[in-house]
Amino acid sequence: MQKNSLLALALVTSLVFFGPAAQATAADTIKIGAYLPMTGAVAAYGEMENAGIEIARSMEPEVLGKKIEVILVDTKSDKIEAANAVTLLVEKEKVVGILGEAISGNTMAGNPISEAAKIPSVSPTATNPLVNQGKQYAFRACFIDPFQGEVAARFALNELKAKTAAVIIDIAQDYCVGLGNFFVKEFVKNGGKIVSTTYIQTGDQDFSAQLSAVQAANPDVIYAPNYYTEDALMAKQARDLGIKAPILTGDGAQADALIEIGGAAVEGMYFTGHFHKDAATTERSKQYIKLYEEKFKKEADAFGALGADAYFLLVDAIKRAASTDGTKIRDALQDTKDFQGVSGIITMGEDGNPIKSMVINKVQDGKFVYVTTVNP
Amino acid sequence: MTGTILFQQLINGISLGSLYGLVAIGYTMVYGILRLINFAHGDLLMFAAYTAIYLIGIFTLPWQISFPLAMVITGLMGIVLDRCAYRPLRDAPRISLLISAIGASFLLENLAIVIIGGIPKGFPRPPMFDHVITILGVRVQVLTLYTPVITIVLLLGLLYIVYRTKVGKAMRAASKDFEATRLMGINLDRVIAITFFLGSFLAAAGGIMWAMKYPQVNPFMGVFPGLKAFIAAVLGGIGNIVGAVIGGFLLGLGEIMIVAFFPEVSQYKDAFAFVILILVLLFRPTGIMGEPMIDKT
Amino acid sequence: MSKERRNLLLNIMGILVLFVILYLFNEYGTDYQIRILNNMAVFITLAVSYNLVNGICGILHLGPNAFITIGAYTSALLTMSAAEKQMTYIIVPLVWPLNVLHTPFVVSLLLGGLMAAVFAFAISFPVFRVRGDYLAIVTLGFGEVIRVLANALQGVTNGPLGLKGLVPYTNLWWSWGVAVLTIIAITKLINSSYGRAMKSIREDEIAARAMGIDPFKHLLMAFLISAFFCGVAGGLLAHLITTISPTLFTFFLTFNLLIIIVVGGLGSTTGAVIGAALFAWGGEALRIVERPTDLGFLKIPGIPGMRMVIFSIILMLVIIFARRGIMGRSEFSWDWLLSKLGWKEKGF
Amino acid sequence: MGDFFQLNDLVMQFGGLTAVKDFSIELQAGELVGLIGPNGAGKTTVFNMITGFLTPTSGQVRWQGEEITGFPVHKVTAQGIARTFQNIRLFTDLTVLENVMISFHQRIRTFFWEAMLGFPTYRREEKRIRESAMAFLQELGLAHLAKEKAGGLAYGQQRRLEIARALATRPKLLLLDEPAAGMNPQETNELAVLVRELRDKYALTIFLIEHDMKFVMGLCERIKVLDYGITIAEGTPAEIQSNQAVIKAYLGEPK
Repeated sequence: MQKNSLLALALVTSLVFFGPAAQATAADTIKIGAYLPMTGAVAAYGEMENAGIEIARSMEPEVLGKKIEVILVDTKSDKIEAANAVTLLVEKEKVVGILGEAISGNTMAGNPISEAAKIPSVSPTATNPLVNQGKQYAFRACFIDPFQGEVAARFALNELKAKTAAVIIDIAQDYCVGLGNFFVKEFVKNGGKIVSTTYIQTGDQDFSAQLSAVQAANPDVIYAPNYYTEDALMAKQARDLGIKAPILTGDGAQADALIEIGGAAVEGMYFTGHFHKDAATTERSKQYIKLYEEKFKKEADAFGALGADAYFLLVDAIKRAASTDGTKIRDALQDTKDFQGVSGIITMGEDGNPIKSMVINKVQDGKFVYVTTVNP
Repeated sequence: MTGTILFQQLINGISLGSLYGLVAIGYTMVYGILRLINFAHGDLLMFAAYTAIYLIGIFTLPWQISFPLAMVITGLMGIVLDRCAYRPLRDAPRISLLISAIGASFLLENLAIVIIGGIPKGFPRPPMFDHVITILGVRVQVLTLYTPVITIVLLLGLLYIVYRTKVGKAMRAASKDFEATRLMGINLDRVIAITFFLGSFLAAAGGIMWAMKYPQVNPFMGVFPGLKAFIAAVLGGIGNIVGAVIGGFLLGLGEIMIVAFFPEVSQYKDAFAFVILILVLLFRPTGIMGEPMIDKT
Repeated sequence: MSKERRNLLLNIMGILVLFVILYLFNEYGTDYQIRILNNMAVFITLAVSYNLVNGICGILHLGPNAFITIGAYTSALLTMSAAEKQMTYIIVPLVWPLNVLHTPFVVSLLLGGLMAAVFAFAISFPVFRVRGDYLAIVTLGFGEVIRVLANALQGVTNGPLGLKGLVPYTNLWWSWGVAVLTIIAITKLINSSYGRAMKSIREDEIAARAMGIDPFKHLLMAFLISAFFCGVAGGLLAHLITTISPTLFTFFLTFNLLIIIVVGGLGSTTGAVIGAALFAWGGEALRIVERPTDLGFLKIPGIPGMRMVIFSIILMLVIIFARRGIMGRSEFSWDWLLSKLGWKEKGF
Repeated sequence: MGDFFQLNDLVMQFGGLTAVKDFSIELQAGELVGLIGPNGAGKTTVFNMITGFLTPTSGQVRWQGEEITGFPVHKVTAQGIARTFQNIRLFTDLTVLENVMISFHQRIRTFFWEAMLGFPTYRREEKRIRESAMAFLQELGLAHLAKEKAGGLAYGQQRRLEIARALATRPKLLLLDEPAAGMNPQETNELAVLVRELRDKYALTIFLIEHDMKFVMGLCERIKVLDYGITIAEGTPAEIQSNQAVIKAYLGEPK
């Protein structure tokens, strides 16, 4: 019996696999692919960025007189799946451009494939400097880690008047390791002193041991460039322990959930980041924020904003290229200059990394408030 | 390292360890009877936390009602889990049961993603647990103090059920000799259902306290605590309830102390948990409280 | 014609047919199909070698991700160009001599397998000191230790930043070539006296010892061979997706492999192959459920995550209705196929 | 003389419990000796100490002039001491033939990679093993079942397969743990004949545990009686039958 059912199973799956692609491409749409982690360990980022992309598409649903169709493919937060996903988008869906992935490791798995197919891709939040190295068709909407780490170091020295710093790094995230290391380099170079370096791991929920070491070192500032889940818990525990030093972190921590989880403990936390709605100078960002808050009934976050910017950058390039040819879109993306994005005014750098101003935010009265802008 | 910091770490370690222990009990009880590593057990933490959130948020119940209610609902969920995923496999190879458990774990996590979404939610911390007190110059959140107390109370309650009631007797009989117990005319399915209820009920208690301590609820929140609790159960000698709690305390204390004494190696912390486990098993191959394996010929 | 010669002939023909099919895909198939076929071959290699330990020796080993990690990093570091290495290690430079070593792909694969086997040897003493679920947790532990090390030893692995820019050497010939070789070698081993000894340990370790079988020696042998092939497959995987980082090798990878071999039928190489093929296919085929569908009168929006929900449900149903997996412990044989096709009577 | 096989003052303690106390025996090559005693007397424990499953608390196991106390089980087997089990322990999911072939593995001369690469040396050896294994099955009347799963055999056949498997390790000393348990009188008689035949054909020394007194008395040349771990009698079947201590130990079990 088992062997018969086996044959049937093989037959069915082969039909699914080798069968003709179900969807016929309608001539009046332009397809953009999005590969995002909708399930798996970093599903939250995928969900937030997809929300941003949805809003962006409702703002600009058409290009070159055709309707834009965004084809979302899940990567399960996994590299193998990310590579499968991009191949699927390129081959089966014949997309003209690609958005994604949310994290750098998966983007590095997807980029070589879109590169080989000469399809431009824009990642909303892959901040690892390695992502675009040596790639012609890979772009992103976010800063790279070294820039953010350096800005944070200068802000700590100049604005917070810190002479000593403690660094707490999530060892499992390339983003956190990148920011942390470049912060340390810049901070030390400009006369600061690192008094404590401790490590955590994504998924850790107890930081009391690390924080006690920080407490013993008594630093002027704590630099904890980690994601919001860890940072919120860490801040909570730090304040419970009576640590009063200001906490400085990166854009990965700036999400509503940080305040929801951290409550009073995250008051006064500083962020280097892409986006604040009070710093929103462009028409596009004002409209985006309005639509986002109407639809999701919560404050717009940076992940969503960058997802939207990735979409806008790509659509703008298609518009300027006046073509769906990959190479022409790529050239147009590279030529992006003073683009009025959601997260600021964007000019595309040589290497596919955007040059844009950075905002410093802080939490005040349970809200992210804008502090200052650092220009590139 | 000063005395206060040591004291601080001790409290932290005991608090974390008691949470591991609570969750480990469920692993160990199910293992005792079914010889099953219930990989879906950790996900019950997540289930309990979300249930509590929605009971408070949607049904606007006070926490005094919603927390116990969430624990009962999670206990029932444990029974459902057994009924759907494990009972059909009662006399199947153990490994099939294990795969069913992994499948159930994936299902719970992904259902949470589909229904609730992957973005973490905060967890309400009732004021009773929220304030901070100072003992011997150390600032301690009262929740940290309540956690081990609640764990011990629940453990004593469980031990009472296991050693002083008829159901408990049946449980112990089943874990000694499954077949013989079945032959003696005891309704094993009922005994197993009750075991799952109790284990899940305790996991829910662990989950809710976990969510209060680390107020960040997402579909995968149970994975790491589940894994750690499993290690604790093995460390204590899997199948042994008291061992599970002892294993939990040891693991919690060990993890905290390693980082506290050697902050420069904190990046290896997770490896240390396993290295300790491996070392313990080298000298006691069946855990601290486990009965030694005897070659039966 | 003797049965042995007939089977040999049919085996050779089977392999030829397989490679003709691969050739056709290589020439006329889409990249998407080729990618899935590559994934399939890598998973087949992994599953077949993992099955040697779990299915044939009957021990619950939960650490193949450690071997895959070691194979992948070793192989990747040996094929990356010096320039690429310099660009990649932006925080801590790569240690000597890894920064200058460079070998051809095939050598890197072999060394990857070898390093994995060396590591397996190093951990064998604590691993085989315990049995049953204790062994499971010890091996799981070593898997996690390796992942932690991969994150922490930035001078070797580049930490969480990972490696990228690997040359995509892995093509259908490499992946399927290795898969076929693995299947042949491991099948021969399983059917040999050594394989019988391993099975006897699975069936009854005490009786096996009394018959003069040294369990440690044979478990170790299976463990090392399995580690070697897992390491090679790790190298293939690295050069297939051209980038690796520690997140690729969590215990979820182990769980996936365990699912593959149990659903296929624990102890059956055929089952491992079928399980791996279904896994690589099925995961992609199930994407359909997440596509928005337009039934004309009704539009169903795509629900992200449905794929994994359906996957879990299918997994549980398969295991509940086929408790010993698709194949049980039986293996594919030409006899069975020929009699199914009704050719046996015709003198084959 | 005297250095074929000796047990000197073997003691086995589990925690505070003494399972076997000061057990000594000397076997001559070619002897057929029985070990009897009520349930729980420590008989199987003696076997386990000989074969290495248990390391005696004190005392010596001497084999052909050398001490082998505490050797790992497989090394004891390699020395030429084989055993069967009281509660049959076959490799149930393997075929009858495979069960016997496994016993040849300890003497295999080819390496695993020769098997993996399908070397002719390996194939020749495999063929030789298969043929020898078949010969043992023939001997025990199991040849027609060679391709059946061992778990599917009838009880008496399983017992015989255990003996075939033990024989295939080429022992000089064969330990049989209750070989007649569960057999009907006719099967028991056949077994007695078979055991004697095998002893003569393979020049075996046989040491066996058995509850069936008729079987033991008819078969063994010498018998040792254990009760609560202590040797209470030793002698020929006739001597044992009239021994008062033995009768007392077996009171209520007048077989």
